[in-house]
Amino acid sequence: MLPPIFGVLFDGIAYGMLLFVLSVGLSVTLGLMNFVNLAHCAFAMLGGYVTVTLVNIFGWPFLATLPISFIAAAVTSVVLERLLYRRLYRASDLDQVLLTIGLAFISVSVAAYIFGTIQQPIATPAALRGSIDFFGIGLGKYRLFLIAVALLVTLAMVIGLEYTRFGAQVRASVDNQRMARGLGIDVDWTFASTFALGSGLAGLGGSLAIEIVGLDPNFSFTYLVYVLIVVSVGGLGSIAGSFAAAMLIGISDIAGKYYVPELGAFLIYLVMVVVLMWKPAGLFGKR
Amino acid sequence: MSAIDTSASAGFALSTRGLSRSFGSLVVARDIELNLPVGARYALIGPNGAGKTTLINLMTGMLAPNAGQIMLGGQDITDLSPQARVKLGLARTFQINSLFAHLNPLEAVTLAVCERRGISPRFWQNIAVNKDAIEEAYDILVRLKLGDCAYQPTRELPYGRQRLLEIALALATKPKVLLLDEPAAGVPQEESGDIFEVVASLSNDLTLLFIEHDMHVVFRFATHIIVLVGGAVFTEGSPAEIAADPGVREVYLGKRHHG
Amino acid sequence: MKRSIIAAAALLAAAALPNAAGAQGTVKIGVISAYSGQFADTAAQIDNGIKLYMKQHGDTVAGKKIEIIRKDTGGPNPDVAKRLAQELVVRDNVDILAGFTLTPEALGAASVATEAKKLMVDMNAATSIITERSPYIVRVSLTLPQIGETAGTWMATKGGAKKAYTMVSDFGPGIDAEGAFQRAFKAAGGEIIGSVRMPIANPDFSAFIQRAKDLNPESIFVFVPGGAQPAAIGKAFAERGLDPAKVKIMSTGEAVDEQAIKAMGDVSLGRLSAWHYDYNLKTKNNAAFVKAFNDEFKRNPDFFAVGGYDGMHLIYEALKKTGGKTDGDSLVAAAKGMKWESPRGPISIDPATRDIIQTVYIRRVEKVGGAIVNVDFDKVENVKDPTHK
Amino acid sequence: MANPTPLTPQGYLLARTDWHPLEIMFWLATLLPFLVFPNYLSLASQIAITALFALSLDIILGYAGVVSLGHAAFFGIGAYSAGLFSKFVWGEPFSGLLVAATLAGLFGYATSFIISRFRHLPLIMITLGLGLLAHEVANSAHWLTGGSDGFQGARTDPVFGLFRFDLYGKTAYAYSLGVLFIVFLCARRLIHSPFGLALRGIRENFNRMPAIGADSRAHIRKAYTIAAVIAGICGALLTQTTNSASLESISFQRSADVLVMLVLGGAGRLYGGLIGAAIFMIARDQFSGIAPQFWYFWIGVLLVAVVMFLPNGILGGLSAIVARWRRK
Repeated sequence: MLPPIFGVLFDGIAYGMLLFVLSVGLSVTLGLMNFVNLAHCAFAMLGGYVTVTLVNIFGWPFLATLPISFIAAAVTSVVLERLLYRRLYRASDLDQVLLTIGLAFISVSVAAYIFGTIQQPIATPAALRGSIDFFGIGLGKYRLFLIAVALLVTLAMVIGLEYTRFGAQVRASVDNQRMARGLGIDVDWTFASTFALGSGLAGLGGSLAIEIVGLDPNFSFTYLVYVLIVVSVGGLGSIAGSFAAAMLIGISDIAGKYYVPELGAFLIYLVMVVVLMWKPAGLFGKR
Repeated sequence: MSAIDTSASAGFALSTRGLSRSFGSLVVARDIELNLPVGARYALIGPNGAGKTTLINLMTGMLAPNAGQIMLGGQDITDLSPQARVKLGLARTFQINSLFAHLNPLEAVTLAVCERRGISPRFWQNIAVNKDAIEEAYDILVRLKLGDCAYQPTRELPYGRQRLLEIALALATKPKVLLLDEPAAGVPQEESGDIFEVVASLSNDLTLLFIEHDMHVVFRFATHIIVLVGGAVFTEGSPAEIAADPGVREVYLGKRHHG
Repeated sequence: MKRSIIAAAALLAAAALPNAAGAQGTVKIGVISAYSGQFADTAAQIDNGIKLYMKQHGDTVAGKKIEIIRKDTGGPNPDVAKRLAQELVVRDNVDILAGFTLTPEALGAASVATEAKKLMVDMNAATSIITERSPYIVRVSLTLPQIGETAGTWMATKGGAKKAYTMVSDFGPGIDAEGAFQRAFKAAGGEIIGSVRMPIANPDFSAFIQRAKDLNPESIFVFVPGGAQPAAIGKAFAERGLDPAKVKIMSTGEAVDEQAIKAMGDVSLGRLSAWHYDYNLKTKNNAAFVKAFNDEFKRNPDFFAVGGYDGMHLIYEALKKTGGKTDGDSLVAAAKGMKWESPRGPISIDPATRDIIQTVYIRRVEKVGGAIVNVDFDKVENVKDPTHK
Repeated sequence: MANPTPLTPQGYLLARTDWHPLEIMFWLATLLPFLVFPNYLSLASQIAITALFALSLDIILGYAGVVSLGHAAFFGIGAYSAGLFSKFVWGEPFSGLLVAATLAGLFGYATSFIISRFRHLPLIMITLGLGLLAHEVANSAHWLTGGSDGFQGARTDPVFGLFRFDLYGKTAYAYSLGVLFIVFLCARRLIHSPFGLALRGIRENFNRMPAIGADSRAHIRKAYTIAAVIAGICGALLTQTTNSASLESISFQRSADVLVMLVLGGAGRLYGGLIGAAIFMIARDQFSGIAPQFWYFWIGVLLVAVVMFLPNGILGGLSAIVARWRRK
């Protein structure tokens, strides 16, 4: 028999994994384009609403909606990237912050207009409900699924960025834009497709999140804070950093609540400030 | 190579001891030993990528050395912050203009004068009451032939004027040693003379080290030339000695077209 | 230039001045709620209740036309609520203040009600102290001690649990509920073996639940605000292996509201709660109310909606009694002791405290014909707030 | 901008501190609500407070280039300390302002040592983190602040012992406007001081400052402390004029809103924050009257439009138009 804290830790890890899927896209786009996208969670919310609509209105199975939410978020993001974001790549942090906060505001209102302010319920497939007994602690099946998806995403991203031609182009563009252009890499295209990838992952994260944290029009802002914490603690542009930070936040949140509940939600902010004091560029940051 | 007694650094305005810096395996400064006597007019030359600007960055504290020391008037300043070095009298200009785009020259130079005089923390005082500081700033501008555009925003000034403002900002700190990083970079040939006229007219107490590519200018204004190659001092000597040095011809003068 | 600015200002002023002409024949009700932000759905449901009542009973009462002016606080902002109340009184000349999604809003506006002598109808905010803050406040919703005490007494007696653990959100309503449950549970012979107050913004509950489980309680009392948390904590109970069949999980109504149990699914079965309203309640008026509500808004009413609905009933009946007189003293006098049959059953306004007296139902989550609903199986009638002196 | 009569350099700088007729008109216009909008005085009072808050952000953002997403921390500290002071010591408003300003300033000074180490994105993140931390502290100190139920028990005495805070908000507006004007005068002096010039230098070219011997971090620490003091005064004003304080006063929402207002009006222009705050608050008041649920939609659209078409805010756009018109 394992002591109960292991069960709690497992939950924390699964929660961290969810944060990772939600935030890794932002981390990559920030690192690549140096663009502060505070509307990132609006894409996550979009993914969430796509899933909810397909499941509850069109009767799709939950799993089948996941790729759709990825695509929907990715496509929407490319449209916005071409129309708005692109013009601000060279603008100040402040302008980027303001534009994207504006988009996040709009997303909240639009979601409230279309779907109402109500909390969206979702039925996950029976196979993902309940828990498995593992040496006396219950491991939630959905959380196991979450961990599996997050690991797959990590694997796919590492392989994609390390071993493919696209990955090489992305890395070259991150290292030195001017040189990448000189080598004939279409940096604009690389940016747009990376942006789509990052937002698509956010959309996927939004769909996955409904079961754990629910979905309402305020999602754009509620989870933005957590995502920003993960990204800044992990270091911009670092997949490993986001992964480590998401785990750190997930586990310290859980462990803090278990051992010192009085500290409440305090702990993760404290972790963030301490990490940034120690390493301003984040755990795995280069700059 | 001329032998220099490195033990007596106290007599020099600025000197370095074994100054080294590398980025990974790339060595940008290797064991650099320099001595600038008071009132000297030294030129620092070398091919592109020789580490000239890096050396200025090391001396002014914008880049930390891996090893070595920097002495200003005999005082070890290696661990001081850039602004503390400026306060002790070590100023520089930048190869690429680093100005205050939306301030006008009068404001920019007054800012530098206020910093030197220690009045910039005064948040309760109207700046205009500091008559001495403002007039000092204006005098510097007039001396650098910028008096007629003192009230024009910096970003609207012609490029040559902006290069002069670079020097004016450095002079406002009342330096003992001034490091000029290609003061005439990017300025048309006919205007670069003006800039060096100004440089030449600076007080004789001021110790000068300038980076310059134009050999005519170097030979005209420098009393001493240091040749830097691959992050190390290749040779140094009087203009005549350098001009006659076949090694310098080979590594530097021969391929001067980089510009 | 200057002249044109003054002219423009004068024009604006003319547009902004209260419409004095129509004031004679209208009663203006200023509704202050958190229409935007995290609590937007609460405000929307209260508003639906108000709209339905006005649709059913017409917008004229005692010869006067009812006009609603809505103001958004954006969340628990007492300063905004106070300003909006002031503006409603001085700018829009409202006769009655109503709404109040959240306690801070009600507390912020209370002093305005006192100073302006206006009836203030609390349609939701549930912290006990609210009605004590102004003699012009009447509450038609609920108070958390009302629910908490009933739950505590029931659990220690009919519920048969002797050891309980309490988990509440760390803010006024949660602390109110915690205090009332613990007092009543101990008074009825039970023992509180532990308690935890959880941060209000809290996405993951498993650590708190594990703490509770470590102590092996017979019953757990839960209070979390409505929204995303009820479903999250419900699922976390199941994942940490707390089976409602073995440990009696008692809560207030928010934790097992319609969306929450829908999202939880079967793991919610067996959850207990003490509450004053549910769309599944079998009272005299409820079926018709639920049907009308569904026809109008395509969703089920909840306790927010019924708060708005009953609040309007109180205003209409009070106006009828005063014959259209709208001063606060007459309206409060008319409201005191008022009794009526609400969709939630018989309710009345305590003449001493101006607070609601109502039946509290004990419910269990069950599957009825394939749908998961709260089924009431016990009740305590005429429950007052136990904390008012 | 060519001057027909040649000025001495000192005369030139002195002339720049002169009051422009538009400025005088602006301040005269702030008196209009008493006459023209007597029913809007409590809104006007909150606009004045918010405008002052935007002004305090302008000092660090518009003049020193320090972007903060956690400025509400100081507003909240001021709000709560004024409330606590009035509850436990006495209700005289001016001493309350002083206490709030001092406490907010102390916290500002302490955190300025952290802030001044960062620039750009890490700075945005660290200010966000500190702001959230402050919010969480206020939330968990339920016994002191009332947590999310809001602070209870603030009582403010009449101003000068004579003017009670009335239902119409007459006293509240006069008091807030008075404080706004006095602090504005100080801020105006500050930006025309040697220190203000140094701040503009930091904004224009942070990297050049050390090369002219300036200790930018010391300047930023001082500016941050001053901004915190002003923000604390704003918080105290809100508490005193409404006799309430809440977590909202220290929330991320408030930090974000004030940033939006400042940029909307135009940062680094002293009046930008004031005008931005007025437009934002009036728009909110009007939109939330029409469709309360969706007013943030319009704010969002406005933001996107400002960033895309008016990069220097409304005042920046206006002055560009005026400049173009003059050139013709």
